[in-house]
Amino acid sequence: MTPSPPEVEIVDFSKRFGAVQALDAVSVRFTAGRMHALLGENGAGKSTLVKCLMGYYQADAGRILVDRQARAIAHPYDAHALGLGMVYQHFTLVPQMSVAENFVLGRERLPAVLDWAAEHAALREFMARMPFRLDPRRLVATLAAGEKQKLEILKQLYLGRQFLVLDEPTSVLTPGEADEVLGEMRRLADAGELTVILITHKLREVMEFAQDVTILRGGKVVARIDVADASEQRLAAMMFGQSHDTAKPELASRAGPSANYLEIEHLHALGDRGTTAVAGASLAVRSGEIVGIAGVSGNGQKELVEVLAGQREAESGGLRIAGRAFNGTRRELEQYGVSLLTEEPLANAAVRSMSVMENLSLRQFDQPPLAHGRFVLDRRAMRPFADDLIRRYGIRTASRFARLDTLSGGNIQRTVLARELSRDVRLLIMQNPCVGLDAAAVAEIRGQIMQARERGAAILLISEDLDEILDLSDRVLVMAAGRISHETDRASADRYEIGRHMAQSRLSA
Amino acid sequence: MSSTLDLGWWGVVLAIIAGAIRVSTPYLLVSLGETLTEKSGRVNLGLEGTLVLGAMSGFATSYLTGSPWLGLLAAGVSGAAMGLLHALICNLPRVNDIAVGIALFIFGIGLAFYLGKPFIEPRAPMLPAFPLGSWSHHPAMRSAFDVSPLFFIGIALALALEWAMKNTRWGLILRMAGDSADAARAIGRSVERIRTYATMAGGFLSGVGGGFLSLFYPGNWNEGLSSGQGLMAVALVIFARWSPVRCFYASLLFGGASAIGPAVQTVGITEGYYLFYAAPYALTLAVLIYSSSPTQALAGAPNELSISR
Amino acid sequence: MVGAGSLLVSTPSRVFGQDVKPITVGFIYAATRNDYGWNQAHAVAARRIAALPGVKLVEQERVPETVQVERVMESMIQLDGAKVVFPTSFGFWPFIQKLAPKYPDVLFVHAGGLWKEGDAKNTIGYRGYMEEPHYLCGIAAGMTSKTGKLGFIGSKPLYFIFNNCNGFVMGARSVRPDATCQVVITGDWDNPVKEAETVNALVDQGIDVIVANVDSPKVAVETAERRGIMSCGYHTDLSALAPNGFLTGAEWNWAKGGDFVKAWQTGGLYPNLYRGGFRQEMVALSPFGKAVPQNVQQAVLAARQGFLDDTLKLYRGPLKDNKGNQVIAAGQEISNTDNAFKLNVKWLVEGAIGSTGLQ
Amino acid sequence: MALPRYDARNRDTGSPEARAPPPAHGTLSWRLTARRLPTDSLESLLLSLAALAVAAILFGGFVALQGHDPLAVYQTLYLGGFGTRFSIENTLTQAAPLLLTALCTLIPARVGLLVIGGEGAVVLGGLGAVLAGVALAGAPALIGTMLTISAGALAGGFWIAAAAALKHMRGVNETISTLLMNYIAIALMNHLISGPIRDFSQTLKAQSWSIPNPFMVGNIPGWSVHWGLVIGLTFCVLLHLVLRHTTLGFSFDILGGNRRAAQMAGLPIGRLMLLACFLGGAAAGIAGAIEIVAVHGAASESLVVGLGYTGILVAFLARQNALAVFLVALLLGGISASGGLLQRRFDMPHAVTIVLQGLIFICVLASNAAGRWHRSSG
Repeated sequence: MTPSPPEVEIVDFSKRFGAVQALDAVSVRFTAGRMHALLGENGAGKSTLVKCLMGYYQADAGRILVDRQARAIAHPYDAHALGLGMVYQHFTLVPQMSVAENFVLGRERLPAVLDWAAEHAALREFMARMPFRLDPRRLVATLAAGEKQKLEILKQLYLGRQFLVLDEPTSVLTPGEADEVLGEMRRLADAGELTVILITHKLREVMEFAQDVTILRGGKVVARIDVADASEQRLAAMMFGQSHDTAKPELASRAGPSANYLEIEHLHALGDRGTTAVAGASLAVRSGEIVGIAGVSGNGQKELVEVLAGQREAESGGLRIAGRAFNGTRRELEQYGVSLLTEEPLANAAVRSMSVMENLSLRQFDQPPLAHGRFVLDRRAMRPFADDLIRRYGIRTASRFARLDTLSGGNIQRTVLARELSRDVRLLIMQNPCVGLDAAAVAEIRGQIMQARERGAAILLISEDLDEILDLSDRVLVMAAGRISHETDRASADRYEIGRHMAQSRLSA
Repeated sequence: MSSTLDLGWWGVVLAIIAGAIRVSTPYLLVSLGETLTEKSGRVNLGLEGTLVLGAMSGFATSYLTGSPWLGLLAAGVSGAAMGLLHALICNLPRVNDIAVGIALFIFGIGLAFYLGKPFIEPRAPMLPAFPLGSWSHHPAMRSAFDVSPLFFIGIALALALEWAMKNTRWGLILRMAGDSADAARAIGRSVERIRTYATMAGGFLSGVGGGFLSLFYPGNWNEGLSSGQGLMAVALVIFARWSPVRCFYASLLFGGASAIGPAVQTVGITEGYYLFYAAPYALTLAVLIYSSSPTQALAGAPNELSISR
Repeated sequence: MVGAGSLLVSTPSRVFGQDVKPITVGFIYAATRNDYGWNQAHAVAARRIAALPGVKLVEQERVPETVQVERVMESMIQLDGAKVVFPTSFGFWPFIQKLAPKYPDVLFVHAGGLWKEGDAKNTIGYRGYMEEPHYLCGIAAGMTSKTGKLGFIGSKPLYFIFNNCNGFVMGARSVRPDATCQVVITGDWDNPVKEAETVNALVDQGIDVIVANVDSPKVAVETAERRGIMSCGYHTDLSALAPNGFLTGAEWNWAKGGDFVKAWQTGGLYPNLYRGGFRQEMVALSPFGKAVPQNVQQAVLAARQGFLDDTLKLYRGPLKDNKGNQVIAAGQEISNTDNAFKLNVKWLVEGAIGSTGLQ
Repeated sequence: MALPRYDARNRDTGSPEARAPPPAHGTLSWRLTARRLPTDSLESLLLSLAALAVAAILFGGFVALQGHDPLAVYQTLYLGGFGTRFSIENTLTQAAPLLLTALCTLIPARVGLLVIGGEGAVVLGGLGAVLAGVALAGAPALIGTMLTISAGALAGGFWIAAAAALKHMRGVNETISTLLMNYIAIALMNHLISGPIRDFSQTLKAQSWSIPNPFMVGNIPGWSVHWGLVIGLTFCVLLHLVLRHTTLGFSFDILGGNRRAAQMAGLPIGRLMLLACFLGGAAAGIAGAIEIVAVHGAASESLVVGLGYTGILVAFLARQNALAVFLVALLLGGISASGGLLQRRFDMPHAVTIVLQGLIFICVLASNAAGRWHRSSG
């Protein structure tokens, strides 16, 4: 290892993505040999900051100083050359290859023929000095998610990187594994071998392991304090902003609670990588009520919505609508008036190669007026049907026949919104409905949601945006580690309290 | 004439072994080539065309130059050219590698029959054979074990590839390109370039496999030469779980299965010979059904492969 | 030229040298015409017919036995002005019968077609009795084989294949009563890998003479040569392929079709069904290989003379089939031109190991 | 935050839009379906024509290389394929089966499956037709014919539907399974016609029992083209109506376009895949049945002449659009119809038409990449 880890400083970074100002004149100094936490809620700019540092993106403005010298990092290669390394949430490992092979593959120059004896010896010697052990012969596909995360970290250290950025490292670890990894990272920092940058939103981890913490909100540095003189309360307040208990707009009170419309009991479901994602979630939504689920992404919300949308098989648990078991057939979706607004509409809820008109008819193409009997499709009737929706929901498109993927993100979202809300909606399930939209669009969508609520629809709003949850929900739940960990009704919902529950450690995603 | 022992059933066993050796060599070469291509993440269904074009160009070159080894080289080079064509088209965005394979299957056979017309009648010098059966006084035994050097080259190649994929730089990079394109791009490797080289190498071996058909066994060029070995190679590679050494065993099995048909008839089972000839195909389909599962990809399959998803 | 063995005998008058007007003759092959086999035999005849005065030759290869052959014939007639068409593959016969009535001014000559009353008058089915030259090959094989074990490779389970096999075995057993012959059916007209594999399997059984009734026996003969055993040819002259092991071979003489062309040119008479052996010049014998000693050649040529002057009958009693039942009583003889009998051969003679699968 | 994609040379500096999640296991998310273009889009037609033009130029070069004059070759191709009434009849006869075998690839492609089992379905269709025809010996002519053809359709349909079942239930890739099933179907037919269902009175050829004569179908009056063309055309038009103007066709498009959207819309994925493959197989099965009722009268190796494989090419060139299949089948029928003339006039080997087909197929696939309106999303 080179003698001492580099001293890195970021001066006045700013970065804009389209309408979103991701970073606004951010300056951070990472002292060598210390563990520095970057704290903030989703979208606060944490990941964008480190990506600019590591050369994946170019900051619009600002300088990077390494050991007090200005360096240009235009490409991850440059960062690697300076000994800067980064561990991603999505693993860059090769599943069908062994741990040792994944180690070796990271190296810039590989010998034509590998001397595995020597490689294994070097690995063993390296592992001895490392906080956690992995059997080099094991196939990566057989490793648990936590072991894969450790391997990613070990790979960076093996390549001699002394400045290590960990992007939400513990999101896939069990609490025990998280403490073990962060503990060892802290030990290496204290031993002066490593500077560790920990991107997290978990207050506990910051308090227990980090030495300095920089809090980001809305792309700006809110504060930079030594952990010694910080407390979870202060950090949470700065992280989520003062609990502006300004009067939450009173929701028109519904005439008394009506019966449960959507009931979920002890739902279990696995994630894409076979790990448990939804671990016994239970909740109920009454007609005419908006239930908001707050929580940081990766706590099983995506998988929960996928189960409701029929895109993922539940391992166990009950799913009932209006008292009767629901298994996602088209007849049931129509009978119970179920609508869905999911993230990434092009990937989950629409067909890029079909026209705007066809996408608008996705829900009702087999019912009059679009169909005669169950079988004959009336494409001519689709035109007025589509034009009406295009007009009412303000979808800017060249023509009703234009392919969906020729529209902008906002207009695609509006198309899906128009389709889902323009029918007799009695259950509306939404996941981050307003992400990436401008203020006008957000207001318009919220208006539609409130109208649906007035009409007595049961609404389940899942969002990473705490303000959106607080503004709209009659009842607020927090989802953490695949379960509902906290519930409060609108009146007693306290932003900070909810924020604290959100910042619990997560079950492996 | 010394007493010729009546071989009977023993003869069938001998025939199957000898047949397995003879018929398995093209299967082995073509499946090793396809293993390389699929390990890099691409499927080349055009192997049938590559094989037939290789057989033709091998026979033609051997006839024109008089040297069967030069012919074999020409067969390989023509195969590599087809591989390059497959790769260049597949590197374009939004192109399906299986559809390109079928297109090259048609194009390859068309080209081979077109250019090969004048070479159907003449006879070209053949590849030599190792007389492995010389220890036996029995003429049938002696000639049964005349084995082509290509069979041994194939075995050596299978072992070499198995070793190289684990112990050499390009071996690791090849497997990475086929298993996780993101990991490859994360360390700055061009996945398209890796797959182009792999498809060319695969094409070269398939071409040589074709050269074997026209320059050793059955040792002549005509339009009935290819009976699906190229297409079978894709199924055989899946059967062998993308391991070169297992490709060898699988090739022997397929070679043996093809040899069973005629051998069994010689011992009196005369009904249902068509079903015998369909044995390799049915066997592969059965294994495919048995080993697939609706949730995750085939064990050991490079998951960038379009057919394993 | 004496019409022989046809169900409906019409004795054509001999043609005397009137001036012949030009005529276009079309040949249609199922595979490539230089395949050293069935198609090459016809291509050789096509060349000889093209050499006739006033004949212009048009050829087309790889025509499948589907409605396409009907189209190709019509295309030759309409676009190339063909007046005589030779569709050479077996499966073409039903399409000829469908097309012929539409073009009465065109003569359709088919190899193997079984013309019967009611078929179109302007069609001819002609074919050689290949069992006769196979009988001669059998004699050569019987006398030169060391193990007395012969091999017969057939392509498809059809009556003429089994007739050829019977001829081969009877010829061999006429000079070597204990000779046996293993019969193997590949199931394809043309599959070089299977044919080579079958020859190897036969050699491994100790068989040392083979004959292959497949579209292109080139592979089988070359494989036999490579395995150091003897072989007989089929369709056309394959002696060049096996300098050491070649005995002799059964060849077609499709050039006989030239007589029909001449008849059509001059308005002469022609038979609708013409089948014959050596006597009718429809078949021929390949030159002997160097593995055939003088005494064997004499024996073979003597038998050929027997066929020529009709003194030697192929099917003659007492004859049993390989299942042991009597098929021809002692002292009884079947005429060499008895088509009905030959069409009904659904059995293999004694000494042949295998079954026809025919009922 | 998804791993940003960068490559040493071309850095992708797109917005941090998360990469679309990998397609759920099961449907082969090959990009050709996602590329399926709305039928009425001009680009789709232009692209196909451009591909044909390029293929024509390449073929012209190839022919010139061999010492023939390309223009003369193209004139002969035109004459042989479309020049005279007789050529047109010849082309229509060749095109008739291709219409149907193309659907065997086209309909499954609408739901995202790449099926190349047309050859096997044709053979099974032929067998089905023969067995039904023989069994229904007493039936009146027209009904007998219709039932015989329907039997062929059912046989072909179930054969390809089996591949969809293997895909849905066992995750077996449909392209490989249908390829293997081709060989199995051919071996099965050869076995049956050489023994169990063989007509031993036919001495010239190993073929199955013949269907009763009244069930046979003659030529269209005035044209020497058999009714198979009309049946094929009707089926094509019917299919187009189903694909374009029924809820079933709409569901196919959704599933083929985005499997997750189909799940969200509550569509029965498994049943749609089975139905699409059944319809595709049925089309090819009808092609086989027509070869029996309109041409041969019995099943024989004449059923195995590559109709299935050429169908794949027709489906791709028609860009999976049922109406365009007719035009493309005409083109390819014309090429193979005039192939004979090329042989006779230029003494070119028969394979020249196969080379041309290969070139066209390659150019069509390459043209897929040239679409300009592809959004540059990551």
